[in-house]
Amino acid sequence: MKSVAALGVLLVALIVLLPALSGCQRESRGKTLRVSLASDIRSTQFGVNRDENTDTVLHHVVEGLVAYREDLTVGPLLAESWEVSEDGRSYTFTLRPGLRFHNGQVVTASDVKWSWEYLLNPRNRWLCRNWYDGTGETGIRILKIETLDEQTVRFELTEPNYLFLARMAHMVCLCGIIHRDSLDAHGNWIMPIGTGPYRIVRWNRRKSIELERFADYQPLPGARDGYAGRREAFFDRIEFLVIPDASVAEFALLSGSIDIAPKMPAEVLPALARRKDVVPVLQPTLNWNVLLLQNEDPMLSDARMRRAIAHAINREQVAQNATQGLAHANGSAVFPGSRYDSEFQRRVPEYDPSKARQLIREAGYAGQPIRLQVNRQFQLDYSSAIIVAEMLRQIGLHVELEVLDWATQLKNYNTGNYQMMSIGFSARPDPTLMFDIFIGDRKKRSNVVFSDPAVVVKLRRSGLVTDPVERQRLFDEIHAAADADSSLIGLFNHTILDAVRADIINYSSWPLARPRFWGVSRQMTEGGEQ
Amino acid sequence: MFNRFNQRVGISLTVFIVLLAVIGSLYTPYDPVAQNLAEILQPPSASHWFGTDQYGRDVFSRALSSAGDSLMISVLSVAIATGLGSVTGAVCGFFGNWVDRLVMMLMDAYMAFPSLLLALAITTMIGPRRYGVVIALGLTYLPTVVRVVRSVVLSLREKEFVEASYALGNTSAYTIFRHILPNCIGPVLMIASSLMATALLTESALSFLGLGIPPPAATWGGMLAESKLFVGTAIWLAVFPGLAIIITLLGFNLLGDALRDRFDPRMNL
Amino acid sequence: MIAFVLRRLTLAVPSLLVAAVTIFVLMRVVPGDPALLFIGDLENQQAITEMRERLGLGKPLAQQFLVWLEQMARGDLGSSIATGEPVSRLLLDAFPITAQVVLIATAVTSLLAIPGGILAAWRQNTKTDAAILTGASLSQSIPGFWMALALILVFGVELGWLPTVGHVSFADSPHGWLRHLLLPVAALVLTQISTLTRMTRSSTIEVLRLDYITHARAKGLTEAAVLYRHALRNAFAPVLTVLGLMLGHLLGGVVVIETMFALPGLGRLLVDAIFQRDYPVIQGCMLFIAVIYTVVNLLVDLLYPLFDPRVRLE
Amino acid sequence: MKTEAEQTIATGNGASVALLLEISDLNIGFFRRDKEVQRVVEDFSLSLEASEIFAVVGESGSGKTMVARSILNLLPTGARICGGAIRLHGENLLTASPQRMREIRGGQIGMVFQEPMVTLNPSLTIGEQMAEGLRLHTEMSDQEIKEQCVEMLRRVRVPNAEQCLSRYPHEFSGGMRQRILIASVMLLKPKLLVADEPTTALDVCLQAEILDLMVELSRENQTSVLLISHDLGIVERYARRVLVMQRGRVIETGTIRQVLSSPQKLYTKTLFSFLPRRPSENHQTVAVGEPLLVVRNLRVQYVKRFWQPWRKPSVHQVVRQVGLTVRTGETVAVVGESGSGKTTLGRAILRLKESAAGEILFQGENLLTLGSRRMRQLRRDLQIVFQDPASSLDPRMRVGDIIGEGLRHLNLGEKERRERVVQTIEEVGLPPDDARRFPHELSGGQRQRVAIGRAIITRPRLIVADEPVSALDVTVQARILTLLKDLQRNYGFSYLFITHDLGVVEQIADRVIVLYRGRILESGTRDSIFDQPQHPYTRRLLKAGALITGNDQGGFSVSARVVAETDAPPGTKFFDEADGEEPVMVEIAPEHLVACSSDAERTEGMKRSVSGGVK
Repeated sequence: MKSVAALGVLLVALIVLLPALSGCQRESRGKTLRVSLASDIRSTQFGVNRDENTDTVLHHVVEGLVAYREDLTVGPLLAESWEVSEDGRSYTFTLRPGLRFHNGQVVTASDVKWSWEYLLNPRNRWLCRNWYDGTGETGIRILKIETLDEQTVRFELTEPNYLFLARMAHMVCLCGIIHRDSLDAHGNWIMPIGTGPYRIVRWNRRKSIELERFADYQPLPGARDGYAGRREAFFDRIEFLVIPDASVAEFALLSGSIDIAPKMPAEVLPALARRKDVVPVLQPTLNWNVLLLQNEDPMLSDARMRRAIAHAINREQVAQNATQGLAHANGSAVFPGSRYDSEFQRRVPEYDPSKARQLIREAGYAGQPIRLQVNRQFQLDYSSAIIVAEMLRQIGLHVELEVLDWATQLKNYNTGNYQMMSIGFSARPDPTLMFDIFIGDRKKRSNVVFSDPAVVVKLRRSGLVTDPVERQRLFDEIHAAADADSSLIGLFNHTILDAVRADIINYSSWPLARPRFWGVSRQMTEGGEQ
Repeated sequence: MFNRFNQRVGISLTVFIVLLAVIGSLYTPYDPVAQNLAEILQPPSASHWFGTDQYGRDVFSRALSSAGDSLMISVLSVAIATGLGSVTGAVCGFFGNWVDRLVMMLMDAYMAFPSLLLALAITTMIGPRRYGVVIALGLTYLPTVVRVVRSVVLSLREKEFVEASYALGNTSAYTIFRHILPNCIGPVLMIASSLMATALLTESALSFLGLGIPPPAATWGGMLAESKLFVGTAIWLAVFPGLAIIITLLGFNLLGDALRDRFDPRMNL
Repeated sequence: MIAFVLRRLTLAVPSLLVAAVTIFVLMRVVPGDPALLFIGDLENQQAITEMRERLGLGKPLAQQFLVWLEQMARGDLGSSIATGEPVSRLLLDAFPITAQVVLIATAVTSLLAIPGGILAAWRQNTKTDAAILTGASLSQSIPGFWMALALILVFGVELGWLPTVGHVSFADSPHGWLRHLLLPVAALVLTQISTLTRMTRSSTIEVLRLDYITHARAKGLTEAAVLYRHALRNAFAPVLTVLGLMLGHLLGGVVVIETMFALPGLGRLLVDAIFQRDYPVIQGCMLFIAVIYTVVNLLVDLLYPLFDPRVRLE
Repeated sequence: MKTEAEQTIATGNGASVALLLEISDLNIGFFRRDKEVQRVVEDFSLSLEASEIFAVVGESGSGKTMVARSILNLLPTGARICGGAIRLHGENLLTASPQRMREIRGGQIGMVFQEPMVTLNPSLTIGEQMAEGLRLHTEMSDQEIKEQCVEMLRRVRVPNAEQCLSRYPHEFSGGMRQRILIASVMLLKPKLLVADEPTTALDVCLQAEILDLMVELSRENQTSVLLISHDLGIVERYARRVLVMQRGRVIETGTIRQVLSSPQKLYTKTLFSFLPRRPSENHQTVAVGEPLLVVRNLRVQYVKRFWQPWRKPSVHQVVRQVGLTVRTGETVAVVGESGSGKTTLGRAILRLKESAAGEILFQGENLLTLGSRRMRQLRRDLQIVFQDPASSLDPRMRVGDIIGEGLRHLNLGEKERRERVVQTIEEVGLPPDDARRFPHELSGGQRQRVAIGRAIITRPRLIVADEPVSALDVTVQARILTLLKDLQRNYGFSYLFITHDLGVVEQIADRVIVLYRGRILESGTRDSIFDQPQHPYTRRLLKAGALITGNDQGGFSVSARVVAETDAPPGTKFFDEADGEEPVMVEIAPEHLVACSSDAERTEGMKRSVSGGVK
């Protein structure tokens, strides 16, 4: 039979081919860094159509005037230095000399002015415009931007604001300085012509993004430091491969298809630890997992119920078990060990099941079901919910887990449509911004859980004042009030796990948990380090 | 002879699994949802036959107690599909008028989507509640059942015993219920058993995509999907639910084969 | 034949329209808000409102549907909310990847399953038959992602022979293309092979019972000639139908395989779009899948008379 | 007797003829898991001379087909030869290598099967299938092969032989396919032709043509024929010697004349005596009752609609302007070939099929205009027995329930109902225990009894019997016919008996209606139709069947019917469809009507007694 013969030929061909195929090495492996990316970038238009992945890639391409350091202070990037006027209303930035765009043009003060005006133009739909034009809640309004000379540019605000630089350096809203030629003649976006150590050379949608080293890049002196500091590119190319599933990324790393798999779930840590050819890179971050309680729910509006839940949860245990022992409990929006950490911030309801039982008895709880919403897209939200649910069951609460897809949960989060919710907040570099996530005027924002007007006023004030002592006092008071209310139960800060092949050197993470691939290189088996 | 052997294996496996489900609903060595954070990821041992998972839950107890949920999903979803589908298919096939054409057009449109994608869309809509998955799978398999029953009825309709029934003065409704539907039981059982296998597979694929039924209820598919992060370190988390699925599917498939041999050697799906 | 094609296409239109309405309504009933998802952690309520307006999400459902329908009539599937890419472009990028995997896998499956099925039928009720059937039952009983996982672990991680993720286009490197496709194709073959083997087996058994097979033997033909010339062609017609249905469905996306091997195919495009509530992409994808299914089945119907001359295209 | 290759036997003529095929002590059994479960052929012996036509006769299950297949070693799976020898020219085929066996198949021994519809491969062209054998057994070039095929097709009178080669089997009718099959087998000039019921599936007129052709060809090529058949008429006409089989054993063998005229064994006698023929006792030719059913101008048609809205639906007339009368207590037979519309007519009368026009008066009520409720009430008086008892009985119901189902619409108590069922089961000759069995547990004849029981339980006035015995063996057939007759005698209902079998008609009918392509060509009493057939079609039909008569020694003789030519009534000619004119029924004798059309050549004045419709 002919088909049988054909089959035979095919099998033989496969057997002959397979070793041949596997014996072959990737040509340009040494000079290319391959990194997994959980989803494709949204666009190359930072701040307009973006998500975390998009930011991660574009921070290699486009740079702002300032950026966060690893100690969460703001450091210079394109700016060499800046001065704040006496009244705190004007900021004057001096650019580093000799900087060039990817197209070879020199970076001047007028490029800065042009870029900012482009971003602030409503026509261009920059999502962070309301941070700077007075329409948002930040209280910042840029009155004007003027160039003083080739190297100097001045921003004038309507009123002083402590958070202006913090906003400007905020990684989710990259205030990138780009060349005019990023746009076409009609003002439509083509591709960012930035100043970063890499530039985009190829974007295979939903598959990969390839960056190429920018030869004329002028790194800052010193060491790598957060998004600021020395950004020196050692790899000729970086290839971001879109790998949506974490375990698939894990296998890709183990099989050597990729070099770095950032943000792996903690569950794979034991598997990584067992292998010699991969190294886990661990980094505590500001990302914060919490439990939200809807205080407008008939049952949970009773503060005793919320308090009972707070007492029923062994936060340290949750932190340990949800993260394979990587994280520790944190009940406060202030990051432990950060500048505004204090003894007061560490105060949370102690784990006390008997007290919890007593409280729910007092509140007259009679076994009504309580639904705990969670998703499966974010592994930590899910595993903490599983553990929390079991702890609450221990004190006699009838908790039902409601596993939604992320889109649905986000919608519910935003409209307040839930009883309990396990959710994680991404890092905000300043405590004011962190508290701001869940404290505010509910009439304006339906996703906040705590709206005591006095506390809201304190929070607003904490963003305006510049005195650290005063800010510390405000943060302590806010935390105490929020904690007493117990509508939000802070669980822990993530420890991020980036999995890295052993031959990659000098890769590290930082508290804001954005992977950076400058300063990273490969240990070469022959020919030494590049 | 081989078929008879297969038939026996299929029936015994199915009975075995159903027994497991019954036992699992009555008794498990440990509370399947109770977490013991002091004993996480223990390999199989005398006290934990199948080891423990990342929350220190006993995998054997979980596998045993999920038998019920796993089977419930397959059985209920297939029950929905066959229940609705048989009546729709019978009515369409028997009368073959504009209702038939309309329904078949709908079913054609429906059939155009791969079942996993359809189940996924419906699950997203209903939300991954326990019955959400059941309804999604049930609706997904509806067109298959409708088509099979319709074609069976189409051929039954031409049989002389249907004419004989009319000749005796029986009404259409009586004829459908007394003569047509009882003769559909065989093919429907046959397709039901193969759909139950498919349902179990689709459920595990849905779990894999993060849309399985929510805890504390657990299915083997869900356990398997959750285990994929541990394949490097705690392989027992994957092996036991995986084996359970394979055994059940083998049982269902062989049972389906037996029914096929018994009722209609020509029908293949 | 042209008349037949035209007729089939005309008949497909109402079905597709029904599919379109269903998809549209289904997706809009799903809770979730694309604007919220896309603006996400920026907390910019004003931008969210603006975006909703721009996407027309505030309008009544019927009106949104009409807008979409009118767009489609112009051949415009709209643009992705997530990336702003035209949906047609996304489809054209994603489909070839799915198609490559599926077509190669289907070809390999057929090459293995059809001779296997015929062999089992010819040796019905022998050990060969039992072995083939048992193999088929087993492969049918293993969840797809589990099969893929096993392949990845063995060939990718342990042996390190083959890459486990991604896709390389043939034009870039034929060699890389093949290497990247081997595992996904193998996984798909293993999950699909049983259906086809069983189908071929039972349809061949049926044909072998018929008088013309005895007649062919009575002419003095060898067994191979009897099987190849007389049995295969007749047994293949029903197999072709199953093959068509299978292909039609697989081409619509092999989500699990695409996920396990990080292939940016059609299934993954749709799943991601569903998770992101990217309505235009969901609608475009679903409709595209329905069209593919229709076209594949039309092709099967056109091929059918080659194997069964009794069937006429009417 | 069973040794050397060149052994000869003395024949009737005293000449010595070489033995072609010799089967000795052949045993065939069915095996399951290497264990014999049933012996289907036992100690079978047969010897066949060159150029001889030899017939094997037997009822279904007698093992005759097994013997035929074993010669080519083509037994179905599970069946195995477990003893004996089959020698072709002295060479034992049972020990031949597969290679040698393939040379013999087709080349030395050809085989023709029963069902022409499934013996040709539907996916290969006629040419490919015919050439296959030649390519295998000869060394002809493709061109020669083609020429040979065309010539052979011409020889079997297939029109357009050349184009035929590139066409597919489904494009031909059953008769044509059988011709093609014979052509492709005889093309190889085999020494032996095994013909297993070669014409059973064909219409009666075609049977003779095909067999004549087959015999002609085998004479030309000096091929011996082993003819397997259940039809004595055929056997008598073509074979010289015959062998009677029952349950795997040889009952009797000898020359056909011997066996027929003086059968030795009881089984042979019973078999022959059960062949349908005209009852010898004086039959009452005209029924006495009142008209029970009167059908006028009934028309049934199939309408095929097209998907294009602008195309007119095509209409196919199945029953055209048929009129007939059935009187109480009378049996009216409707005879016709397949496709004549006789089955449709039966169903239309019971309103199981839609009629397009006409009226059906049952006891004065027009069934076609009745409401569905009244129609359902009337159905207890109108019953039907179908051809295939396997498909007419619901496989999921027990026999008792099937028989009793008709009682649902009668006002009977539970007890009466049960009694009636028991009584009916007894009446149709089934043991009472059968009430609890399922149809598939019964034999064909038993099933037909159940079907008859279901029909008679409501004591109907009219039973439409649609080929009720044609799927049954001769002996069973005779018993069922007797049962039907007995029941009629007891309950006095009328039969509308639909059949293609003239023997059955002759045996059971009071009056006969000849149907051809949806039209009645002739109708009359049984005797007048059989003794004075008028229409050429009726005559052709009668000539094709054999006439069986008993002799004094308890034996039988089979002869062809002698049918005299007759002229059409003056002024008319017998209706012929080709004339394109609608027929009129002309009464040429009391109750005897023939379809005629006017003959313009004859004078107007001679037109006589032309009346439309029946009676």
